[in-house]
Amino acid sequence: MEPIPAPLVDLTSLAPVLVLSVFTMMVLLVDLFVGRNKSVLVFISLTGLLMAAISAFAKGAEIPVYSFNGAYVVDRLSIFFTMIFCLSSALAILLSVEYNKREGIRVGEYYSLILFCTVGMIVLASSTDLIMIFIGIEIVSICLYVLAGIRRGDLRSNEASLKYFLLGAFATGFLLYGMTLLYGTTGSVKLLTIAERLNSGEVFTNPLMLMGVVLLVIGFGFKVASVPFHMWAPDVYQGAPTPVTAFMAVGPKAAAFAAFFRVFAEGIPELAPSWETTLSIVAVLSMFIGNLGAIMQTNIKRLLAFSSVSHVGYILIAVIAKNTLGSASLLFYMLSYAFMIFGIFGIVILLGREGNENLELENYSGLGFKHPMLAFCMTLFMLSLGGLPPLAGFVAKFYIFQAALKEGFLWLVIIAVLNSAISFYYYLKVIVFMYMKEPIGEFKISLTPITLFVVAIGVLGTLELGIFPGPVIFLAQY
Amino acid sequence: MELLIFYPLALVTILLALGVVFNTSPINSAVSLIGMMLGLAAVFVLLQAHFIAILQVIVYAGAIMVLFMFVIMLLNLKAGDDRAWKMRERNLYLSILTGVLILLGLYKLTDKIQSTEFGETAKLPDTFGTTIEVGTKLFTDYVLPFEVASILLLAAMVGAVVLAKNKVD
Amino acid sequence: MVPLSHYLILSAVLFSIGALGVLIRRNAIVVFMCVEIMLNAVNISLIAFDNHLNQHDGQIFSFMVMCVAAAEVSVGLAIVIALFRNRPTVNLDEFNLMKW
Amino acid sequence: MVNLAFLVPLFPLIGSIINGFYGLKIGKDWVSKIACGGPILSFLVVLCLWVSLFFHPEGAPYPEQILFTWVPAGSLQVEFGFQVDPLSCVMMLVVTGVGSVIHVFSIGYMYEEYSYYRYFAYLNLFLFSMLLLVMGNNFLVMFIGWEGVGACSYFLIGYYFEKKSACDAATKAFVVNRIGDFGFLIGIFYVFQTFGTIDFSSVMAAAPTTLVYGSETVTLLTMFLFIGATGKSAQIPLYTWLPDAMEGPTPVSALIHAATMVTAGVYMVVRCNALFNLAPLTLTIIALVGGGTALMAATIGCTQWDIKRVLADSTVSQLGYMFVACGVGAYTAAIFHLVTHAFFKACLFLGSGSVIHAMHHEQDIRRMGGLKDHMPITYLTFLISTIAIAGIFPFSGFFSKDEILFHALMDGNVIYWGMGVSGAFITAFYMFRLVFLTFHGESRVDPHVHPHESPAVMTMPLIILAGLALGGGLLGIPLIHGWHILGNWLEPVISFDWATALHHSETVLASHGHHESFTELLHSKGEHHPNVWIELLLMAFSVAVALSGIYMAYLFYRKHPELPAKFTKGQWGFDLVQEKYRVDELYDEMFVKPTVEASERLWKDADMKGVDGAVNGVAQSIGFMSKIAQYFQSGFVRNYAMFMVMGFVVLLIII
Repeated sequence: MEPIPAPLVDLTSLAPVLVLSVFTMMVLLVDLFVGRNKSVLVFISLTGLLMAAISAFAKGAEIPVYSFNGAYVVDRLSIFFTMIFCLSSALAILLSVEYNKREGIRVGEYYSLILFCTVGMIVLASSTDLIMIFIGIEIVSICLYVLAGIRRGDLRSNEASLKYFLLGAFATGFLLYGMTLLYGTTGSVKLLTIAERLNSGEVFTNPLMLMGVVLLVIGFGFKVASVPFHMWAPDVYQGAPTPVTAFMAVGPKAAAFAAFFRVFAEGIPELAPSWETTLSIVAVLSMFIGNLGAIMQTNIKRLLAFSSVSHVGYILIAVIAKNTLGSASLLFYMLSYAFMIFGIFGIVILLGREGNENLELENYSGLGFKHPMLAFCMTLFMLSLGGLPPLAGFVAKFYIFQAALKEGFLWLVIIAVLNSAISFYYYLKVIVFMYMKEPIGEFKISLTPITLFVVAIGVLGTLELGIFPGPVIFLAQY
Repeated sequence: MELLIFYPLALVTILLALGVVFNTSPINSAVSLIGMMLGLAAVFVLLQAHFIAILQVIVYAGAIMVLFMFVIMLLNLKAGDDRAWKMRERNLYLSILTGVLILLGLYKLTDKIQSTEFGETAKLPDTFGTTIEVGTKLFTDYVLPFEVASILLLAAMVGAVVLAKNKVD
Repeated sequence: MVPLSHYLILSAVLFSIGALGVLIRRNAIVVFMCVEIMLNAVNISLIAFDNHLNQHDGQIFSFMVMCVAAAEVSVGLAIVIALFRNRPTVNLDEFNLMKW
Repeated sequence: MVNLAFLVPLFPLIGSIINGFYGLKIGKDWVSKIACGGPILSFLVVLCLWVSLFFHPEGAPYPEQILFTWVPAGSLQVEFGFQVDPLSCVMMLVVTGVGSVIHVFSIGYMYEEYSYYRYFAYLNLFLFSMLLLVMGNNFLVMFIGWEGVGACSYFLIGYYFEKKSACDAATKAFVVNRIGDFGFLIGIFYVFQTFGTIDFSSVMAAAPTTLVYGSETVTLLTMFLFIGATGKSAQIPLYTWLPDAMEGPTPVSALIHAATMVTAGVYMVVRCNALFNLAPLTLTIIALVGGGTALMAATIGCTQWDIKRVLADSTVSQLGYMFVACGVGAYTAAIFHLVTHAFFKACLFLGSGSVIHAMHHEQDIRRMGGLKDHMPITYLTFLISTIAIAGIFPFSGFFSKDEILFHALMDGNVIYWGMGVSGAFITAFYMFRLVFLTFHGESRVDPHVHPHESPAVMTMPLIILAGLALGGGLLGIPLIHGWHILGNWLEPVISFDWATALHHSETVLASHGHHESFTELLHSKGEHHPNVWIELLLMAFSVAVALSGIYMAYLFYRKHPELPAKFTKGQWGFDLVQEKYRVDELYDEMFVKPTVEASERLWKDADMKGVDGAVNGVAQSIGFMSKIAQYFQSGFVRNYAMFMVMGFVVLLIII
């Protein structure tokens, strides 16, 4: 029997994944030896994330580089997304430090799970192979199932975890079926080969393939929480620990969008006439249902969950636009969204105290007088989410609309702009509570420094990306 | 000839799958699932995927289902004394809706499958689906997913331990 | 020789049965099992396509699916156990704290 | 010199930041110094810029100061830059000048407020945004200011947040403004689609050779822009927020809801005149909307009893006049009226503020009267401004309004003119009604209140503004050629190359097989020297109309005070007008309630009546579809799964 030839392994392409994996194992191991004080784990995790972010540039300037027979790629999209993931994970870890202490989450594996999740996200954003994308999604999802339920004594956290898990597994089935049909009808699992075969017209009108596309829309639609596959989002967001909610709303969502974009815009752009309609419907529904749902909410986490559904609608427009501007705007949107969301959740965490998280909007009444700075930051984030210039949210939206207009989707843009007008209705509600209501009860806020630091980063990012978006846009477009 | 094996096999797997869904006893459901998986292993053999067929028996029917059984036993769930094991309560509209949805989906799927032209089936070499073939592929072209899967399993293990371990220090 | 479409239809039927189970069962563990049926159903398709195309990609894929299934089951059952500690039931209808 | 332009918005911004964050620590005196220092310094810089424009070589492009590249998005380059040309210079002068005066007034008016610093922080921030709006060299910078003024206006209307009405008014203003902004944003995208750039100078230069006269593109584009203008400038159908906005402090009403922000729409239309010129349909709509608003708001003004509401309605109505001017292509007249209106309306609002201050926050004119002896300065300045708004020679309002009416008749048609003239009559009537009821006659003041003249810090601004209201008309004396200072000044910005544009349109249309000749149109757009006598006649007529309006007010409210009650009692028409034509209620029924209700039904009621009921067999079957809707977000996993499958099936059917 002949020996198996040595596979072609390109370790430099994998650098961020490898670095981060090593650090993750390190966190796992060190956790065994440290006692109740987990700050050394935080330190190791942050170092790992930083190193991973740096090592994302290991390939130098000669991108895009395909390796592993076209299963893995280092390109503009993957490098930038790696940065977003490292940033969001780092912010999530920073948010957790004081929150975990307060809420009594004392498992060291918490940090390693976030890092595992980050590894999965990087894999997901860099894969150009259906198998790899599938595994990447699963790594991310499994870590999130556990993270959502990490407050084991809290029934809400358990419930969130269970709901997320069941629906996630269900959606995985659909996603897998979709990938299978795509594989079967094109004969390849590599996105590049699929695109090539579609381009040559061999398998164009295969009805089964269109079916596969719909199934993919469901699978990815679930992961990014778009209507009608969004139902889990409010419940899970509400039940999960707040830093995990923030993390879920940014990192994994960005990763899912990366894969979404890769599969649809790079793998099967030839099928655009059929999936454009489908995705447009999903996007429009997401915007409307997300906004309508948010109006009624009184819990800030649920409100943000619905608002994130509507944001998914906007971001889907970038996928529909499927041009380079679209990918760049996707990157920009996710980055600015990360700053806003982590800033908001930082404030949400600051407002809570042991045993009472103060998540109702009423708890924000009068914040503007007691803590003007915090209220000001919150106002900034809310206005930015609504898309008020010159804040990050506006530039991001503008950029996406630009990409869509280039492809002639004026009607989608009109609906999106209309929706962003509606969305102010509930973003303003938060501001009204902060500035225009008498406080109920007393604020017992301990302004813990690390969380404040995250809020400050959020503010700086929101302002920077709004006023001087130039460098970042340049990076995103390359 | 193969059709003669296929049809009964398909029938049995479908019946066993229905058994999983409609059985009110947890142990019976699990046993039906094991049976269904063994049936699928046979289908894989029919498709000349010998390696996967073996895996199906070892991993699915062996490992995964044992886990299911273990948890059912651990939680000491019995049929009858817990409403959970029943199907959801009767609600005419919902039942009709569910049925219609599933049938519609199934109809569409089969319709698409039947209206698709697949072309000629390739002539399979004798070595198709053997451990050597699949293994070679796995360790050359697909070495990356293979390795990344280890992260997946590790993460799952850590997660399961975190959630299920008895007491956090 | 069994035609490809027969395998695909078998796969579709099993997939639908799995989905039906998810929709109508209220026991968390049985719902897991139904999800497993769905994954298994997809495996049939994968391998049937492989057989049809004379490739091994699908088998690798189904190998990975098994891997994922194992990981999911372990986490899922751990979640159920964690839940069971707080509230001794696996009835999905009783987990309804968060809504609207 | 133009390199100083960035200082203009910078000063108020700094003031806003200092006051916003350190206002409580530095004490009220420093707050007021910083707050007023910003606008005044800006005003001085603007003066320098203005002077420098005199030395600008004729025909050369106007200087722009590019601060940095804002959005370098491949094909779309957006620079963050400021434009200093005659039009923006006029606006800057008005904004910083009137703004400074109002800031000074606010020191006196707001001194007793606890969150004094907050007020000035917002007010400075508003000025900053307004200056961005005015000075921006492209649509996007203007849009920043556009949104910024909306947000500041929101915060300032809601300044007295203890009052629920103030909060509601603030939210209403913001949401209605957002609807307009939505149109504006789409318009901007459309501009970019069409021109590939959003720089004002390049777009306006390219317009004549890019667009086809009266084509669908330009009509749609300008319509979207105009929707934006209706939102900000309170025109039909989006005007309802402005009267409610009077819940804010009175100086805010003077600055934001009279002199500056609400004129942004007019400014934008004038700024984009090259686009609007090519869209005759849009211009017609603008003129009709403007005329309609002018009339409607004026009638509402006759029936209100709140001193500020009357002024607010008159603002809406005067803005309508400006849009009439835009609609007939008399952009100079629009800007002229904008400027004079800023003077006299700011003076009126501040005067009303002085009265309210003296009356200890009494705003109902039925409980005033006879105030002229108690507060002579306020009375005099108020009277001057009222005469100005009524359009009596030689006050400023006379010149600007008359110019609009003249152009409405000459370039438009008799309908616009008729609307304008009847509006002018009603304006004179209700403004003097206000004066008579407030300052003349028997005192109906609550005996516990002792009205007194305001301190100098409040009367000085009144005097300055009244002086401007008196003399502002000198900017444009229409009869004597070369004396229309404002017209000559603005000439470079609003001149439009009709020959090129129409020629281009002809060629494009011809290439599509439509042979249309615009020669006649071109001819009509040429220089025409109207007869001086016609102009004089019109002037005399409008003065007569105004005088008769005043006389009628005199009859009704001085001579025979019992008359109005006789006329209005039981008249359904009067009730309708007094209730502001019930437009608010209509909007509420049509848009607000359905949205909220839909949201409520889909999410809130779902479980209460729906799922639980359905599961327990209690609920009656209330229709298949509504039940499906109730499964929304019920908290049950399997229902969520069901929705996923449903989505799947629906998508399958679609594809």
